Amino acid sequence: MLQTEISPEQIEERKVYREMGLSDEEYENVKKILGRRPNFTETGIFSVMWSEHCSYKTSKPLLKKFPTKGPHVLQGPGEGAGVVDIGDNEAVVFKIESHNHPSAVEPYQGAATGVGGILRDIFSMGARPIASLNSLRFGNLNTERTKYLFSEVVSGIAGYGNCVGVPTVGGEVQFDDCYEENPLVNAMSVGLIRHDEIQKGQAKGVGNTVIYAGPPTGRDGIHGATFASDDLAEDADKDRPSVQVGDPFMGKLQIEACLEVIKSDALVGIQDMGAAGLTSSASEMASKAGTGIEMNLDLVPQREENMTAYEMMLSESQERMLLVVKKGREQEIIDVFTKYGLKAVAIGEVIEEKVFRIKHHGEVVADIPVDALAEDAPVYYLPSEEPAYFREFQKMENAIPEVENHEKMLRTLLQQPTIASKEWVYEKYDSMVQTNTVAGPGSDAAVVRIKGRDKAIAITTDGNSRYIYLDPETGGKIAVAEAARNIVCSGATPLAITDGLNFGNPTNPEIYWQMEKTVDGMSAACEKLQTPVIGGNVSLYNQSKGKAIFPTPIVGMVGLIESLEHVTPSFFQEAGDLIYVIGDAEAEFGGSELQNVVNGKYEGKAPALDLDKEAKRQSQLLKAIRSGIVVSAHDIAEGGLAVALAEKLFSGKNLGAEVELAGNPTVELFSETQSRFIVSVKPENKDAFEAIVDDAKQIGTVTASGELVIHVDGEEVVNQSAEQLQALWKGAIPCRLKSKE
Amino acid sequence: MKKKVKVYVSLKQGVLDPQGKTIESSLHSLGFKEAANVRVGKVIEFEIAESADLENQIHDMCKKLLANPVMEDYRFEVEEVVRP
Amino acid sequence: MKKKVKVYVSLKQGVLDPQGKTIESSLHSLGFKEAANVRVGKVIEFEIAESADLENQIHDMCKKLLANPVMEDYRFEVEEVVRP
Amino acid sequence: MKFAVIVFPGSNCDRDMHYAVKDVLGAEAEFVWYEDECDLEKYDGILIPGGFSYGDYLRSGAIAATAEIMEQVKEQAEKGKPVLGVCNGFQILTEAGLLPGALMRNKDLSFICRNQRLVVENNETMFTSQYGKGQIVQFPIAHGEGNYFCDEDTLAELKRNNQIVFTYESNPNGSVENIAGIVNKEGNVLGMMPHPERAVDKWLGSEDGIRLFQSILENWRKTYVAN
Ligand SMILES: Nc1ncnc2c1ncn2[C@@H]1O[C@H](COP(=O)(O)OP(=O)(O)O)[C@@H](O)[C@H]1O
Ligand SMILES: [Mg+2]
Repeated sequence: MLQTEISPEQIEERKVYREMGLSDEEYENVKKILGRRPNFTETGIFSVMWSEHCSYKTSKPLLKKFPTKGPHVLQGPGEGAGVVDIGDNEAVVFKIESHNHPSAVEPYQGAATGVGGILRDIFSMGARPIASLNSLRFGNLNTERTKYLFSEVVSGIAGYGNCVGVPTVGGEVQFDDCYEENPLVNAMSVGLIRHDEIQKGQAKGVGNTVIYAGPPTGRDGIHGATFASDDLAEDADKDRPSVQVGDPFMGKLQIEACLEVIKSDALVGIQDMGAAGLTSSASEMASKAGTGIEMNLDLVPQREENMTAYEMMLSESQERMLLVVKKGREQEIIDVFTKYGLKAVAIGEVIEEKVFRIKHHGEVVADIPVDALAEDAPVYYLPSEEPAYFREFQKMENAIPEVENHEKMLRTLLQQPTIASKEWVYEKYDSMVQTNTVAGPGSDAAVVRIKGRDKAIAITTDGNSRYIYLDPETGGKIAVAEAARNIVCSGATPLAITDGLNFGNPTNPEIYWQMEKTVDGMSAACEKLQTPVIGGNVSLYNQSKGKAIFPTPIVGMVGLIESLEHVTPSFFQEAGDLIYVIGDAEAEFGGSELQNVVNGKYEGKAPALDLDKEAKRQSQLLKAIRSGIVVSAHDIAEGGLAVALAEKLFSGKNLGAEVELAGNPTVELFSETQSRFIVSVKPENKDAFEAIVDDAKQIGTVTASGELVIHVDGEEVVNQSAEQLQALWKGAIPCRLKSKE
Repeated sequence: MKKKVKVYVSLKQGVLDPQGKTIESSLHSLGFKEAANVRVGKVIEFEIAESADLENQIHDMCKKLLANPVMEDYRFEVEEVVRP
Repeated sequence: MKKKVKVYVSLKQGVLDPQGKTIESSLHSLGFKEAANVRVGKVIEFEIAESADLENQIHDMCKKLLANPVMEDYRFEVEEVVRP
Repeated sequence: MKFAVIVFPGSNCDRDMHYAVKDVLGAEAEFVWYEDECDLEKYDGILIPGGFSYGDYLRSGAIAATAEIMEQVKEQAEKGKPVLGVCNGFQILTEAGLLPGALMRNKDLSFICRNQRLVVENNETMFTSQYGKGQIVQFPIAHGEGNYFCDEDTLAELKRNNQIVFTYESNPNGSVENIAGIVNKEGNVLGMMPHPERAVDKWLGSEDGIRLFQSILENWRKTYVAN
């Protein structure tokens, strides 16, 4: 272990910097910047700040490709979280963040601290968090380990989110073998703010005081940031002592204290201590303001004895904030934290010289030019190479999987964990606290109203990695388009996205190629659908034993519902309503749930996506919703039309549907052709609806029978009680969790 | 013969115990100002038939289920069952 | 002199212990089929200065905060603090 | 009528409760931070909201129950003022001894959040007079420790005095006799796990909770304003 401090010379000789995550070249660069050899603490500081997690050194060139501007964008990437205008001097702040590696090691705490971390990004902007979502990926629930990871992650999210009183209103869970060793835990949070209260994490004003607020610093998560940028060690046990423990009770008090503090004009800047704790928060605040910071570590509250400067600078103890406060007015701020039982102490000041200077026991233990850490971090342009598998897949014809009994297949599909009801998950989340949840988990997008106004926001997370694996560019487009479909179905105009990019090891050219193509596809869709990227997160090295996860970008999208009257449910509402499907099915099964069930693998081409068609259908559907003639709307996703139809009946209203289709039954029922919707409309609005939406075709009616009946070319292929289908769909995940290996 | 097993599970040294901290400050406000280093752990008690490798079995249970090796330590005691 | 106090809080006999039941069935599915009557309790450990009425103080803490007499019993041990 | 909404560290339904009585019901309501110098005498009713006071550490409600402000709550309760504790508020009231019994971990150990149908068992309290006896209402529940427990004598007494106010139509958490909410013997302290303040307008899926607050208001008016 790197316990006792070794000398700068030894660090160089023994190449200790390598263990900390710096390459030889980076180390030489550090020497050049400092004009001397870095000491132990400084080496640690550089290594975390230049880790992928903090510096985005390999992903930066890709992130530049994202469109980031738009009429609603008040703050794009660069601050803790992005900000989007929703009118009435109000804005929403949102961001997604991954906590994959910590969750693989300690799933409960990993997930809990993931939620805590993203919440801090939101309220440190000055916004009250109003909703959380999470996007999860696990192996196929057939090993005890996977079941354990799954249930602990869910409990961790619930444990933190429920306690802090922010409703968890949505999210998604998908299961595929590639996540067996590398589960993904991406947490998103959304806050509400007034334009004039938006905070910046800046250390402005020479002479101003730097204040540390929150629980004392322990040795938790030391090297968490570099850890998150490494291949997950095959023997995860060795990483275990660095587990960070979340304290949601403290987190809740921190939210209230910070929201009170931002009302004070004594506050200059505020930032959370996330990855790389004190190091990144302080150096970033100074770098953004063009100032320097000097801190005395003796003043930092400490939970453990004899902590070294290195440990304190790198600790990732949770629920801590860093503030810059006008000189002479520290007490006002400290009093607010004290009221909430939180410790706040002055630990340093803003200085003119643009350096990051740390003192400990009366000695200077780090003296580093500020920009060297944040702005001058290395950037790598990695080689990229089209993988052979991709070429193979592109050559394949669109084959239709063999289905003998369509009704039986529908039942099977409804029980696939990725399609099955996630009630087991979301009933553990308080989705209703704050009393704004108009549509909670279980609907296409969550709808959260803005109290006191006739408007709401719609929020979703999406990212079907199977398509992206087959074809990252098309899959990247689909991920954004699918999120937008969900937003539109709920009655909202898509505004912007945050993205969580989860990939394998970028130094593998084929993985880098996946990243590149994914970002290209996402960017194209964002341009077309007018949803700029206002922030996000990158998580790399999601692989173990040389096997990478499917490329998995998660799209977190927010939309605006201009009047509560436009809120549209996804379920059928009343017997007699006409059922429309928008868009035709093609023989597209690459990456589909059916392909997986029948062939046991994903291969071939991903479904095609025509962005023009997508945009047109979305805007027409939205127009129809806004004119008040759409009773319910749902997008067609995994499992195709048949699954989507069944889902539209799972509201407990005892409705049924009679549907007539024509063509190949397997294609009609289970194809995953993109840009499709199922909509219900009152008979009297038939003409009005058809006049607005071009590609809509009436396929049947909602009935009171409680049966789902589907004919293809006049032949009955499905006749099932909706209640029974719902029971299968609901029971699937609990049943898998109970069954033995 | 039945044995009574008591497994004590506690957080590892250095792992934050938010619950302990909160109880500590509550004890302080109740006037017990001297109470320090409050930590909260679990005891899991059960009965089991005596066997030659009982101790190994218990270690096994602890590792697989009762304690989380990432954050927790455990120890245990085995006693005779005394029926009242 | 410092003392180390360990307070054990357990559910009263007769009060159903859902956590114990769950652990019991997990132990069974892990193959430890013999484990029976699993009960889960809490241990609250802390340090406190020695005093003449320490025992009374601890009873007081338990009654006021650490245990809920409606459903829980408590007992405690007081030891010397041994510094490593 | 003026309500106090008591806020403990970790309360998180305080704003929802305030919104329900002030914005929806139209009564007066103020937040009272647990440590503030405050005379609860000036309020006509006391609301203890849900959430996770003190993180639910040790036992839910246990630490908040020891706060000094609870002494004042007891005094006001003794004067016959309405005191309503919802969810964590119910847990605090039992821990503080204002209501009998205790709330244990849910039978299946997990937190449950969903809409739940309840039966109004007693509509003769100052909290439920606007409901019919046996009426089915729908309130959300959201708790991990809502499993109501009491010994047999206490249960017999609850029944004898008609103190069981709400029961679950189907039991979500293992509570004795499906108990969802009880009043004290005097009838002016109600504790319940389900959240009436989350069922106060159509956008939230149920408006059944409003009548609970209206009942309090009406009964207060009858007692103090009418004559
Ligand atoms: N995938 C991405 N797409 C767009 N912006 C990104 C992405 N990843 C990170 N960013 C932006 O880069 C900035 C720095 O991110 P990060 O270091 O993760 O913030 P934090 O310190 O809050 O974790 C943020 O503004 C973030 O939104
Ligand atoms: Mg941040």
